[in-house]
Amino acid sequence: MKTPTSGYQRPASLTDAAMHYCAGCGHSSVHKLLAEVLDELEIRERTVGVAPVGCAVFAYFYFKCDISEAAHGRAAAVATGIKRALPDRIVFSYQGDGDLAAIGLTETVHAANRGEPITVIFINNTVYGMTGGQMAPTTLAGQITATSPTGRNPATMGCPIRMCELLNTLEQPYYIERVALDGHGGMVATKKALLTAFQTQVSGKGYSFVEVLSPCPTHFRCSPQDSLKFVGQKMAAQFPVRIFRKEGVPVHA
Amino acid sequence: MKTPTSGYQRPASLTDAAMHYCAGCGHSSVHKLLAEVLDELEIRERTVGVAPVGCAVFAYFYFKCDISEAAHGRAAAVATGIKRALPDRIVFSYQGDGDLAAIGLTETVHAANRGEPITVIFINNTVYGMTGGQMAPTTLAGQITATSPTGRNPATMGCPIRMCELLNTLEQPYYIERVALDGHGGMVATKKALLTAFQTQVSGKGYSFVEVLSPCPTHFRCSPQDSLKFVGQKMAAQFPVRIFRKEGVPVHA
Amino acid sequence: MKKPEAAFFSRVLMMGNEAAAEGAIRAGCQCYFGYPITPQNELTAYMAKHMPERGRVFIQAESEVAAISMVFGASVAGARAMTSSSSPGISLKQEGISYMAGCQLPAVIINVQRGGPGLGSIDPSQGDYFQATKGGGHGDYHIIVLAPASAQEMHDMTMQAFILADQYRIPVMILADGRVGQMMEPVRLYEDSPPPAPPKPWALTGAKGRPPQYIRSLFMEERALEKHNYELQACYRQITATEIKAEETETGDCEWLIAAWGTCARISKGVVQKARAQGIKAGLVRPITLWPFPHERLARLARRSQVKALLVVEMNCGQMLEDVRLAVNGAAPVRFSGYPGGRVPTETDVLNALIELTKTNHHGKVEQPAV
Amino acid sequence: MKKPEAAFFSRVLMMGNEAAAEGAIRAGCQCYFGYPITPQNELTAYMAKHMPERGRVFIQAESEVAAISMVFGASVAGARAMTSSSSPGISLKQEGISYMAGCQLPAVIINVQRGGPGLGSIDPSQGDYFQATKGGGHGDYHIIVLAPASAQEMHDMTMQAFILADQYRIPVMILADGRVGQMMEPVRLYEDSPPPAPPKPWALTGAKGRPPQYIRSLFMEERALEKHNYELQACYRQITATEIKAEETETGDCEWLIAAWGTCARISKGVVQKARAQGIKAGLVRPITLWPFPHERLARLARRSQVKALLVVEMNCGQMLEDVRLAVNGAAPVRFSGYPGGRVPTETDVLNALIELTKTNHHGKVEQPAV
Amino acid sequence: MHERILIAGSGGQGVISIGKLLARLAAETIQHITFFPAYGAEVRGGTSNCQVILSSNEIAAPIAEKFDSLLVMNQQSTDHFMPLLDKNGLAVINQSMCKAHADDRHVLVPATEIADRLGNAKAANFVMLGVWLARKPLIPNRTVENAMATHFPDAPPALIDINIRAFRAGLDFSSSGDRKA
Amino acid sequence: MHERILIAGSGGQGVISIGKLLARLAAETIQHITFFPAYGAEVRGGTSNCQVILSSNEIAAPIAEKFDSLLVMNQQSTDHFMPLLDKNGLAVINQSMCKAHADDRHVLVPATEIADRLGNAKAANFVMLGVWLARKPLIPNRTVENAMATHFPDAPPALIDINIRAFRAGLDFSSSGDRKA
Amino acid sequence: MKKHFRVAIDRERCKGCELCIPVCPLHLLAMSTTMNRKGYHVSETVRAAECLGCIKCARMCPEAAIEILNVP
Amino acid sequence: MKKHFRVAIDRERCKGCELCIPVCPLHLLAMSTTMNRKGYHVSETVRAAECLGCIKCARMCPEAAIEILNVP
Ligand SMILES: Cc1ncc(C[n+]2csc(CCOP(=O)(O)OP(=O)(O)O)c2C)c(N)n1
Ligand SMILES: Cc1ncc(C[n+]2csc(CCOP(=O)(O)OP(=O)(O)O)c2C)c(N)n1
Ligand code: SF4
Ligand code: SF4
Ligand code: SF4
Ligand code: SF4
Ligand code: SF4
Ligand code: SF4
Ligand SMILES: [Mg+2]
Ligand SMILES: [Mg+2]
Repeated sequence: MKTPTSGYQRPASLTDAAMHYCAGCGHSSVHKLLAEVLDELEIRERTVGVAPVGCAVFAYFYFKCDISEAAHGRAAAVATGIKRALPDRIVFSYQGDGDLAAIGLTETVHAANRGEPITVIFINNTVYGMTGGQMAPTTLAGQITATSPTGRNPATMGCPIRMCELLNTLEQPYYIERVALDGHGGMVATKKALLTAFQTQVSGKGYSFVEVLSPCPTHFRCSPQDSLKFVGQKMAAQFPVRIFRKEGVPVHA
Repeated sequence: MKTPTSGYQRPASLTDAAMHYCAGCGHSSVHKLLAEVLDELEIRERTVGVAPVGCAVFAYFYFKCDISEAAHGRAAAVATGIKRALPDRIVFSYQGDGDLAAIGLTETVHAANRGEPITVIFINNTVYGMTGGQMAPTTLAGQITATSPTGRNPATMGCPIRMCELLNTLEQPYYIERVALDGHGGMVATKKALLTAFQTQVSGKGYSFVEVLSPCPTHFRCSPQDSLKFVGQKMAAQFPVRIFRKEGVPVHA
Repeated sequence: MKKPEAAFFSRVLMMGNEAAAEGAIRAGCQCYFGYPITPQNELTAYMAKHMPERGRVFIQAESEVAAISMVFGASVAGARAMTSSSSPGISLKQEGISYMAGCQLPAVIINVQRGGPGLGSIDPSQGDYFQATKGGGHGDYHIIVLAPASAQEMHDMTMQAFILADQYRIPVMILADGRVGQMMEPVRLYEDSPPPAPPKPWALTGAKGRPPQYIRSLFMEERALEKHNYELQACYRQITATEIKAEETETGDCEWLIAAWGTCARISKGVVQKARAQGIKAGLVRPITLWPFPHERLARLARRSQVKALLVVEMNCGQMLEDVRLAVNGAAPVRFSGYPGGRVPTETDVLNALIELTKTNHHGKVEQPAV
Repeated sequence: MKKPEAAFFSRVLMMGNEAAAEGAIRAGCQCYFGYPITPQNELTAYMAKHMPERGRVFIQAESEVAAISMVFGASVAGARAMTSSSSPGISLKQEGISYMAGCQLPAVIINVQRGGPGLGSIDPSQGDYFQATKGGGHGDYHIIVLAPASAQEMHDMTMQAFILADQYRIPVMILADGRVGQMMEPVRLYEDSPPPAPPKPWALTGAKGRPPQYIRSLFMEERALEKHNYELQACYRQITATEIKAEETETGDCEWLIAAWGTCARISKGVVQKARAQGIKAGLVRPITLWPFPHERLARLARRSQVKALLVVEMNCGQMLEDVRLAVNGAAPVRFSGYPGGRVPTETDVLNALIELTKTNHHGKVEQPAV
Repeated sequence: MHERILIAGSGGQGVISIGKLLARLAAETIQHITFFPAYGAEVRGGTSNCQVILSSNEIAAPIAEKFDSLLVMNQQSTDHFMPLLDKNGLAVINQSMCKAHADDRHVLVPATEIADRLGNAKAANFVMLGVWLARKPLIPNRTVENAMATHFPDAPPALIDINIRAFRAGLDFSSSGDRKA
Repeated sequence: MHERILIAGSGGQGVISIGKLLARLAAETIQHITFFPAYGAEVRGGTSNCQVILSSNEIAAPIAEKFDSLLVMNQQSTDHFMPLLDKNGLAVINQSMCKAHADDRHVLVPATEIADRLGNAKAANFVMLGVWLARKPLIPNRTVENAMATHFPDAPPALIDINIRAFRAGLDFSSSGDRKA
Repeated sequence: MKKHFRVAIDRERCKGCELCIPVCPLHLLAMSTTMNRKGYHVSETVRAAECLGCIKCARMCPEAAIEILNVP
Repeated sequence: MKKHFRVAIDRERCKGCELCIPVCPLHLLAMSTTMNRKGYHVSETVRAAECLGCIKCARMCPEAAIEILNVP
């Protein structure tokens, strides 16, 4: 790993394309960190990614690795298909909360349950970013969105789903962690989690899952800086930031 | 409730039709117990059930209450539609493990997460009964089925999914219990669980879920009696029999 | 169908998507189940706001598959129920639609089409005509398909869809496109007094005071499914006999007949005027019901001696084209002018295609789609 | 396509479902993803047993939606991949099929059709013709559709499907029915030496030694989706020009031309002999590729002066009927004899329909489907 | 040669099993064969049947309208399928489970009882097969007996043994000429 | 009267907002109106535009090929849409974001800078609207100002205030006749 | 006063699963050697008069084929 | 020997999210009053020579618009 004193260079695994994300969007941050991981593990040339349907659908414009689209919610199943066909490649899916926890929940759970040796990166930003800020499975209680105009009412719309906790009831996953992009510390933690997840796959250990609590300043309707606060305070209160599964063993809170 | 000394009569909520289930099938048992509950709570005339696609697809021939089919796996969503349209009716779905935990997992989890005030009866018999004994999400490790001819290999086919544990990570469910049809005691426990589940709904408390470990002598390839042993020993070892959620509060093992 | 003299608001500027939502609400839609997708998000958002306000049911479902299943459930319970989506989401609903058709359940489904195939684009398209009219789901079934061309029609047809659905116990689809859905226009809203729903003795509301009943599409008894299919077909014949709708513009003396639906019909209407200004005797026939399709009307028009050729205009690669050719059945040449992949043609595009058509030598031979 | 002289086994009695599975294996299918459904379960079970034995990939997916998505992934990675299901499950795959078409991904999809709509029955049917050939998914796309009529053809066509899929980068569907799938017949198996797959430079295998690449069906750049659609259409035209297949029986002098596919074609073959024995000059044309459809062949046959009328025979309410009418285009009357809801007609059923046809007075008017 | 056979009974009576066995064994000598099973919705119980066509010529329509042989194992099947027996056809009827009048075309055999006496009522299907094969020797008896083990690889030896004895009992029954039993 | 207007810029510049506002206000007096928005894939950034047609006659094709008015807010939009300006049309160009030659048909206005100076660069759209409305007084100025609060109910008062001031700055800019700014 | 019970087994509903047999504390049930119309060997009572009315057998029967009636 | 660093901010990549500003321990970054071509006010360095090379700003930047280069 680079030491601070060696400076910082734009990761080689990123293309030159300007990312289309809003200013301060967590997708940009995670893309950057993911590219750093591809660089550091030197796996860019043997990695195949799966982009979601969501704000990150254009991920293939930003990474210098092979990337496939998937139908909305099906990234884990598509990644399964790729990994089974090419077991020695590094395969990841990159998915939003609508994609992974709503329409694609079945595919998410079953890929984890089979212990597919893939890496799933889950961007939890509490909303459907791309379609204009609708309620997501992870929207907080009381949070106002385009489809919960008076705030999410848990009694009729449910409570925010905690995917790490849910997946942790399965036996096969090898590594599950939730991190929060809530500032500089969050960037460091997220990077570390992504690194661990890919290392898990590189060393053939099994399924890895990283949930990133991620800012969406546009639909949080606040500044990027305040978005980080929302992530670190409001979101982290509902979604505990910790390791849930380590080396195949559940870690209790 | 009837006291033993008052004898036993065929539940009034059952029709006269002979059930098509195999001898010793758990579906028959649960139908009978469910009918008893409809009788005892006097809710038959305001109950609407949803039948699965699975061996129990013909449930509507056996109950003297209104019952709708649903597409494979969608019973919880169909039940949601019915309950939302008719909030004062008692609505239940009755589903197999393929239906509920494979193709219909998303609908299952999200109905539970919204806390839909319905009752979900989950017949876990470790196989796809109706289609000829294929592997189900709940098939035990090593268990031989039509699609796991050398036994379920957890490394490639996953481990049996424990639905109660998975649903128990959600906040809204009010009552979750797993029982086992492993003999006379199991019959009594199952009846009690069904009664609690429907009482939960009748008193407007919320979502209730009963998982019944259930014999399928045909695909277990053994006698009905040995099937009960399989349920009580092999299945119960993988799927702990207990209450998971009581009055909205998680119960820890 | 009730069309009140004095509308509640005289004029409101509304998006087609919103006009449809408000139409549903005024038609007495009791339950709406949707899942976000562009370009119909305004519809879902409108329902999210206004259904709960009125004590009605709104659920943002976990997927399109769940949404159509919830519609199924609400319809089973006798409620007026609706869902809306756009092309990929509508594909996911195909199994559910087939089930509803099989179970003879009324419901309204709105498809605000976008470019395809696959994820395609979010631009307007008419690429789902086949899916809607021929049955994207499995088995022999039909649903009624209405094609609006304005925000006003989004409003009107959505209301009408509920009435047709209940009358025939059939799913009704509004096959709009991103253009009609996203465009804002002044809309005259209906009075807010829902047309009464017919009695629904088949609905599952609990077996109180009557024998228990069930709703199913599985028919395993010998030849029962065959019989059920014949019953469905009889219903489809009745709808075909009574519910076909089409609109004609300047067809009286026309030599060049444009056939177009939805947005393309509206554009073609402008083209007819422009063509006539240039001395080309153009006319337009616009199917309003895509299923049942106005085969006879088309056939009659095509057989008129002065009609030299037809031009089918669609934002796709030639789909209604097949129904037009089936109707015309060789009586006149049929040409195609298609705009796939989210492109909306301009009047000039269509006018040029028409002018080219008038220059072609026609000897009764029907051309294959040229796309 | 390789059809070896000396087959590995001379004759094996096999179910159509198993013959297809073995065909896939011998075609070098590397990945199979399925979900149980009657009447195709034997296919999935066969793959469950034999794919892992050979070190290949078998997954019982969690649903049909997951299965087609896994096929998508395996195809993205350049593998020969397949899934199979029956009608309701195929409806669930429509979004995925549209995506694969949009992404130009090769794959083989087997539909062993059962009665519909909805849950229908588990009896054989041909009710999914429209869905398969017109596009059950959204947007303008086609997939190649092959219609087997015997266990042998289940074997042969499945192998051929992989070759076509790779050649044109297109999903290929085997549109069988429960009868063909469940029937056991002696089958000559191909040599177990898979036809080589063409190079797949587009596949995502990691960007080693080449620039990174991607697979997508989303085209948001201006007019990019339109252009993409024209490219797809160009591919479809090429397939139409080269891959149409149909079989004729006794058409040389026939006056009464039966058109039928799959199981109905096989039954109709018997009927042709019986009819001729009674002095009725019957003939049969059997489309083998349903898409691309043999429109020209049908048109040529129908235009022959001695042909008095056509009889379309299907186990549905009239689906291929539309393609036949489009092809015939008014040149001869077209009648329909349909068997929906899981009913398989007997030779007598079809013969009676034919005899009735010969008794009808035909004055060039095309009859509407009589179902 | 063109023999159209229909075997019918309730699910669990093994009608599909013996149909398949018959087809497989016939395939060793007969050129054209189709076998078609029809299940009810029920895994056990309900009705199921299968059609086997054996022919020296290509089989165009793989669906027979009349049958040369009927093996019917329960009442429902008998009622349903007897009308489809060709006028020169042969019906073997499981008398244990159904009422039918014996005439020249009918062989009544108490197959379930015979099998029950041998230790497993479910072997009745093999009794039926034996009776039929004795009348229509399209396959050598030995072929059938030899095939039992290979064709039912999952069956325990004891069951195979009962099946073989049931089959022989069928053959014997037929040759004893006792049609009323 | 038949006025075809196109407003274009990047996502986040509020082109859809002012188009919608314009359409709504026009609807109070003008009989036939269509408004059509076109978004890019990006929630913020990227390009977006909308077309507004105001007409005293029925609008058949709701899609214009040439425009009587263009309001273009960034370079990309200018390059893309200027060719669609009718020969008698009027273009209002946000000079802060793009280069274009002023001629009789073009009004160059440093809208973003003006708005930035007023406290929020994002109010540039209202500057543009003001400039345009001064030239094409199809709606009374007061109507626009009065509508601000009702049409943007979620906007904080301070923002509404800046918007109104930006709008007025646009009106003034136009009347000052300073096309080069 | 000791209650008396009658065990009524519906022969045609019985599928011969034998689950009722072992649960009877008094071993009052056994499989018949005869078959019902569907071909199942059915359960029948032996020493019926001894029945305690504990309804264990009835509770156990999946088919609700057993009724336990009070004999007054 | 003290290392020297150069902070290179790609003006055209910067979206003006301001996330880099508060993380710099020495407050070396501030928002410019000028806009880039996309209309974003961008981040720029003040007292650039003081940079410690801690790369906190670069780590924080979502757009990877900041590079910290060693100045030999
Ligand atoms: C089948 C289908 N349904 C719906 C959509 C519309 N859609 C596009 S992105 C999206 C959700 C995006 O939300 P999320 O997954 O949370 O990603 P984010 O944009 O927040 O990163 C939806 C519903 C679609 N493209 N396909
Ligand atoms: C969409 C769809 N996929 C598959 C099927 C076939 N199918 C019918 S029942 C069933 C599974 C039944 O298993 P389970 O839910 O465990 O119920 P059981 O029969 O074991 O009670 C399946 C896959 C179907 N009818 N529809
Ligand atoms: S909408 Fe939200 S998630 Fe999407 S790009 Fe903008 S900030 Fe990111
Ligand atoms: S197959 Fe299994 S689940 Fe189905 S009826 Fe028979 S015993 Fe019951
Ligand atoms: S009621 Fe009790 S005692 Fe009587 S037969 Fe049944 S189990 Fe035996
Ligand atoms: S439990 Fe019921 S079905 Fe089983 S043997 Fe006893 S009486 Fe018969
Ligand atoms: S590297 Fe550290 S010291 Fe230098 S500008 Fe960035 S944050 Fe400040
Ligand atoms: S963090 Fe990056 S994008 Fe944000 S202001 Fe700083 S340099 Fe610009
Ligand atoms: Mg999100
Ligand atoms: Mg099961």
